[in-house]
Amino acid sequence: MTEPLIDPLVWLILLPLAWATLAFVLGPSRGAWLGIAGLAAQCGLAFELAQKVGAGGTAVHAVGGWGAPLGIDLAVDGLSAAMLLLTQAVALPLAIYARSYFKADDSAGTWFWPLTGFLIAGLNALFVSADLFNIYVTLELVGLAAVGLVAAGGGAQQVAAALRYLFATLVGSGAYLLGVSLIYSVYGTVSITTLLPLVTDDAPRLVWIAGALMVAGLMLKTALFPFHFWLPPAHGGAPAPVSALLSALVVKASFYLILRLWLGPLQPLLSVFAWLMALLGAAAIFWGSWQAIRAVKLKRLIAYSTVAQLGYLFLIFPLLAAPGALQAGVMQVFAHGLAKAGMFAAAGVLIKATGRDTVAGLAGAVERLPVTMFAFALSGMTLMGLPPSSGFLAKWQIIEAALAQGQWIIAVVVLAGGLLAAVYVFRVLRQAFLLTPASAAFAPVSRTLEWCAFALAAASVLLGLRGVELMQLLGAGT
Amino acid sequence: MTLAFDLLLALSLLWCGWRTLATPRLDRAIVLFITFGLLMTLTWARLSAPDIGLAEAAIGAGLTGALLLDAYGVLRRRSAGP
Amino acid sequence: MTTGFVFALAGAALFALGVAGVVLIGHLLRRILAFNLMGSGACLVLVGLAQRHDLADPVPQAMVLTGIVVAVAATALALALVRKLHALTGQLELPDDADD
Amino acid sequence: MKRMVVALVVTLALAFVLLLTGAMLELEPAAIDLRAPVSAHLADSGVTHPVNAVLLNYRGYDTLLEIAVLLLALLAILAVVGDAPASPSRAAHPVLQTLGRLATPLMVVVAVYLLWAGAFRPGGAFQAGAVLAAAAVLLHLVGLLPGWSTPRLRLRIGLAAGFALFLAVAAALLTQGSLLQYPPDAAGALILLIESGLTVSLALILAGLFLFLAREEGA
Repeated sequence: MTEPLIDPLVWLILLPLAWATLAFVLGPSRGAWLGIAGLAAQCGLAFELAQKVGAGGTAVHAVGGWGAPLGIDLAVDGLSAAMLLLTQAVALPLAIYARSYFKADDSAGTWFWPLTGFLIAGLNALFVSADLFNIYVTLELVGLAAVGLVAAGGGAQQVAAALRYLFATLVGSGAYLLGVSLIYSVYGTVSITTLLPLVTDDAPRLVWIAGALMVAGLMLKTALFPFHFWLPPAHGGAPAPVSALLSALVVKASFYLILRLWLGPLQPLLSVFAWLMALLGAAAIFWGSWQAIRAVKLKRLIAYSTVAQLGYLFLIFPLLAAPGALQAGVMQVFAHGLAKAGMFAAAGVLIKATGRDTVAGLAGAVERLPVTMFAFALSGMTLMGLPPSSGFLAKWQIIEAALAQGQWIIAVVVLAGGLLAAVYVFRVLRQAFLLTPASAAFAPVSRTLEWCAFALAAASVLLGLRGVELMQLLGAGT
Repeated sequence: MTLAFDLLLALSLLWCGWRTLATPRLDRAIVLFITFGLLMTLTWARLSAPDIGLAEAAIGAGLTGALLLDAYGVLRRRSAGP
Repeated sequence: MTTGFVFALAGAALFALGVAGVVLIGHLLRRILAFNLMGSGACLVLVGLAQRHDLADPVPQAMVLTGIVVAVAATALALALVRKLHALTGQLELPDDADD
Repeated sequence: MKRMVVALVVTLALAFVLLLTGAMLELEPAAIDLRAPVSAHLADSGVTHPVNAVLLNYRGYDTLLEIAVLLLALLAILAVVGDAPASPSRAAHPVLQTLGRLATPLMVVVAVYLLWAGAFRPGGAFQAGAVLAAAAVLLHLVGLLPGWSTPRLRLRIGLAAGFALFLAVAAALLTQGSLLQYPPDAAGALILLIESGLTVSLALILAGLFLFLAREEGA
């Protein structure tokens, strides 16, 4: 039993809410240090919580002291502790990056800090919530913050991308809300823990519809093919630190929820859809990779790569009977989260230096910005799944789980996806290795930006060597 | 008798919602939407939820309606202007 | 047929109408209206179905109050974006995704 | 092509409604009835009106996050519209202005009543804040209150104060054992404190949703 006053679980929600509000009141432009200090503290809290969960199973906090089903429970198991860890670990370097990225007079930069604070608070609250309706509120918190970040200070294209994203995310949470309404009407509660023993495979048809609505809404928010249409303009058009946050963390939140429902109360119902999910995942891998291979703009390429990499997450659903599949999925969440944050951060440096967002403009980048290109290559290694990166570990585990259950077709998809990823990553690298053309002018770029990108990319590779700890954490309390 | 009233109210809600989306003129659509909000207020009263009724009237119909009308006015002025 | 049930049915229809509207309508202001219809529909299902025996239930009522506030927040943000888009481009529909 | 898409979506929507209706008709009584615990703990909740007991006590955490959503939406709007000068409000007919001047104090009285009434009957911070916001919008429409430009420190404090107060109380109550755990004998007073703060900030935020937009942006 922890002293409630210092319960890390609660402070992971309160702290970002507090610094976001403070950043707004003190003037949005003064938020940088508040945000960085807050995120550093949150990193410590997330580590503490992960250790606690790793040692003792789960942590539960009954808000208001009522306990479910009357009150709202917050609960942390290995899966949510891992997601919290990833969120803080990705957000802190990106915050340091963002402080150098936005110039003092950049209107997008002034609003970045309060909006990011609310975004992180929403994500943390989502990962620890054990109440379906409360999760709806956190989904809206995350969604509106993300839309605000995409639109902030932007031109027509960014505003249009933000609107597209807003409608997608609102329809997604609307479908989720209707699903929650139906669940409440059947069982009289929205607490996940209370629902767990109540939902059986002979549940009334209404529960099936509810499950389908909730998962469909969340798929729209995760941008699973064919619901990916909103992602490339939003992630490709936003400022680099925002793209990194959105690709690394925000789309993972709705995936986490699908997984939570799938492994939790809706397990008896959803398993029939497992192959549909895997099919869409495979389609996402091929379609996203193909678009990335054809993309003209650098950030578009990376955004389409996100569409493809999200596909892997859905390949695990038919395999979930084996314990390795869940671990593979979470490892992929980590691998892609760190690598994609690093890659967007590197792309931000390249765009600042070359002054334009095209793959063609990268000629000479290796010579002028070796650290950044090295970061890009390391991230690319993780995305392709080369050893010893965490991406390799994730893909290898999926293949292993697939072969163990005789589903070789999934293994083939994973291998093919890795090859396609190699094509678009090498397309960028090849261009960057070209000699600097005489006409090219590289603007000087802050070292902080380069090293933040490098740190994230390196972490995505090094995690492959320390995967065991993560697996142990996942094993706790699930 | 109350059932008849409820059915009538439910049908008016649907009709109003449908016309909001289908009517060709935007200003009419917004007025229909505000009417829809007022019908919703009545509905919440029928569902013995006066709290929601108050909130719907003030926020749903009132504030949202004002926001929509203001946006409509600005967009029209801008399109008509120089 | 109880009052709650009648309005739950109406809510289901409104939700479907709203989703169809958001998907099919290009005009952004009308899309916002459609989104609001969808939200109202979900709220009606929540309260109506929970009160299908015509006994007031405060829990879904409180949830709907939350839902209404969230909906107005989303609507205001959407309107701000639409007005900005119109100021920048003069358009009231989303342009085709530029570089695909 | 377009026609086919319309036909497909409409068919799907109709099928969905039919499916849902059919499933609704099969409903049996819910496994859990929360009405009993809601009323059983009403005496300890600090208010006697069940909906507000759920909203501010049992599920007060939802409400805390919901205020965060509202504040966040306002921030996002400010981030979108950027720095534009406030438009002067157009002066309306003097009769309307007089009406506006007369209506405002009346609406303030109504708001205070709603706030106070929330403890034991329909009403509360949301409704009170919405009425105050409506008063501000009305004043703007008759030309007595200009649209707002980028908020200064004082206004920013006002916008955030309600949420900050709620957050601070929620955190302070951790000493009681968990987040937002009101001690039964102080619950009424604490809820009233939170609601008073929320009323002011909600009024400013809801009015802000309107008044920050009520200017010619960009162009």
